[in-house]
Amino acid sequence: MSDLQIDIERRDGVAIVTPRGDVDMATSPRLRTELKKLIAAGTTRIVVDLSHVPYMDSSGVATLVEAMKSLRQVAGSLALCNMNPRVRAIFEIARLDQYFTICESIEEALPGT
Amino acid sequence: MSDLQIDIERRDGVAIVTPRGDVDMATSPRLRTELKKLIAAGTTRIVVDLSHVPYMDSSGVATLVEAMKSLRQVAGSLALCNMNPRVRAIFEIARLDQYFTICESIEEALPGT
Amino acid sequence: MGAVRQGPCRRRAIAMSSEPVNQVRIQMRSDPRLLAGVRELVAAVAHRLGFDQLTSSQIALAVDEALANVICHGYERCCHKPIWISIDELKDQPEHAIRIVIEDEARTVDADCIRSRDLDDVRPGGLGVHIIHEIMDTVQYEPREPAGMRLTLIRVGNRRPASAKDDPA
Amino acid sequence: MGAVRQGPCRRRAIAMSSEPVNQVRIQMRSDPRLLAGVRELVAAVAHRLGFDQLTSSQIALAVDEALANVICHGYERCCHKPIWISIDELKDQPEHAIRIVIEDEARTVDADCIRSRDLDDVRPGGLGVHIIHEIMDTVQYEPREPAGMRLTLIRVGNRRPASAKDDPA
Ligand SMILES: Nc1ncnc2c1ncn2[C@@H]1O[C@H](COP(=O)(O)OP(=O)(O)O)[C@@H](O)[C@H]1O
Ligand SMILES: Nc1ncnc2c1ncn2[C@@H]1O[C@H](COP(=O)(O)OP(=O)(O)O)[C@@H](O)[C@H]1O
Repeated sequence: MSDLQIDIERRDGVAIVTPRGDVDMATSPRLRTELKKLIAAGTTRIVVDLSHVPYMDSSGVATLVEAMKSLRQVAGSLALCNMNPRVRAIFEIARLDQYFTICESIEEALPGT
Repeated sequence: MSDLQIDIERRDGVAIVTPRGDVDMATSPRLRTELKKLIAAGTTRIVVDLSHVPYMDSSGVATLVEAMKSLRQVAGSLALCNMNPRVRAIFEIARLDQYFTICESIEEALPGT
Repeated sequence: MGAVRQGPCRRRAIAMSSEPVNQVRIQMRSDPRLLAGVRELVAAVAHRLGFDQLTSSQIALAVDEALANVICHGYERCCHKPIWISIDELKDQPEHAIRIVIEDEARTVDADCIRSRDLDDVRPGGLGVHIIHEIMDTVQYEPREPAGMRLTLIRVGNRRPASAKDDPA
Repeated sequence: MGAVRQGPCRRRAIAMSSEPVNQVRIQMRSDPRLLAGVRELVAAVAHRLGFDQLTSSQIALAVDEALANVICHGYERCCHKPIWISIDELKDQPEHAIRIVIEDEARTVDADCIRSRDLDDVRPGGLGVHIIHEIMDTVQYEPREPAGMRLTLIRVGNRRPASAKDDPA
């Protein structure tokens, strides 16, 4: 479906961002706005929980690359967790599975973030 | 997706039938064949677990009505459980929610079956 | 696709009362295995037009039932015949509104022959037309030029008026 | 839809080497909110042709990327322009095979201008064409009569040959 809900929760100074829905050309601008707002407000550690994202295309990947680049400039970090195999495949195809910190769960993402 | 897998398990003399996939015009003949085989083999108590059926149309409903009718003739029973709201809606629209025994879970379906 | 302008009066009345904004047109073969894809598309488009998830999937169910009837009764289960579906948004309605037109080249039947049966007599089959009428606000069958049938389905808003109209309870 | 027979030689070679069995044709507006519906349909049809779930969703991803590029680069994000998609099964292939043709009326660009960038330079964007090439066995852009572009995508079988061709590692 084409709408995207985005929940944001803070835990130990880390922002956990949970998009719900497909992240594609129609919806990735919403995710981009939320991530930019967080980073502009000084957040340096972000975990994106993808457990409720059944589908992502390259515009979603581009959004995450952009956020990662901004965070690296301020010595921050971005981790991705709970990817389904379809979503993981696009990171592998784009050869970005090494560039991102990809974790199995939020818990695994938190300490190293 | 258009293929349908059907698992059958026996518990305390009851056959638990678990279709996996959409039950529509393309796939309901498979469910019909499995139910007819069970009934022909003398099974009188059947629980259909719909937790893995995201979608059902009237051909699926017709298949279940047919099985129910056969079972009533031999004083048997058929219960449906774990319907999602989309599937439940079609039983309500068809005014068959009273005709069938509809349970929340397999456990609830088993004793009264 | 000029066929839209050739319909008889009843249908034209609908088309003109509410100018459609064209979204998607599909041409498919009368193959039951294509139904899953088409209803996913219908549900996604309905949702994008503003219908909630449950209503969107019900609209997809109505379309699925109508397509199943074309395949089953119109084309007698022959898998290679054409079916056309067009999905439009009706703009000048009080709420979000979708119009779906399904056309075939099967035999032309009298619209009065396409009707729901008595539901109190519980038996397999004979539910499709009832389901379509319960879900959609407008259900209109008519002959199509040069052959076949055209079915126009309209749904306005998420909430359906209580369906007690033919239910004495 | 007669356009299929009007294509230049390269495309005709493909069409003739493998006679297509037509499945579904779609005409959609260049509206990003329609992409979800179209890719659900593509995935369901691919799955029905024999592709496994993951491969079917990857084929849908390739189509989604190609449509996003038509909307973004071809029509410069204008939402009301037409896009045509046809999905066919290619029958005389060693394994199940799908052909998807995407046509637009946008500006005609040199096919050589549509290419992937160096992935080592990690930056947002510029991944769509790479993804399409990784997933599909044939990716062919060409001018379309009377206007726009035609993209032909073919995928044969579930397994893709190891994509190490441009990867020295
Ligand atoms: N597209 C159609 N073309 C011809 N006849 C139809 C069509 N759709 C429905 N009918 C007629 O209406 C009747 C009721 O249809 P329906 O309620 O869907 O039940 P079923 O398909 O199980 O018979 C059918 O038996 C058929 O005679
Ligand atoms: N349908 C199209 N029409 C015109 N140009 C295109 C089309 N598809 C791709 N291109 C060109 O190819 C380039 C690479 O596309 P892509 O890899 O999808 O990355 P991005 O869309 O993020 O730029 C685009 O920047 C554009 O110049």
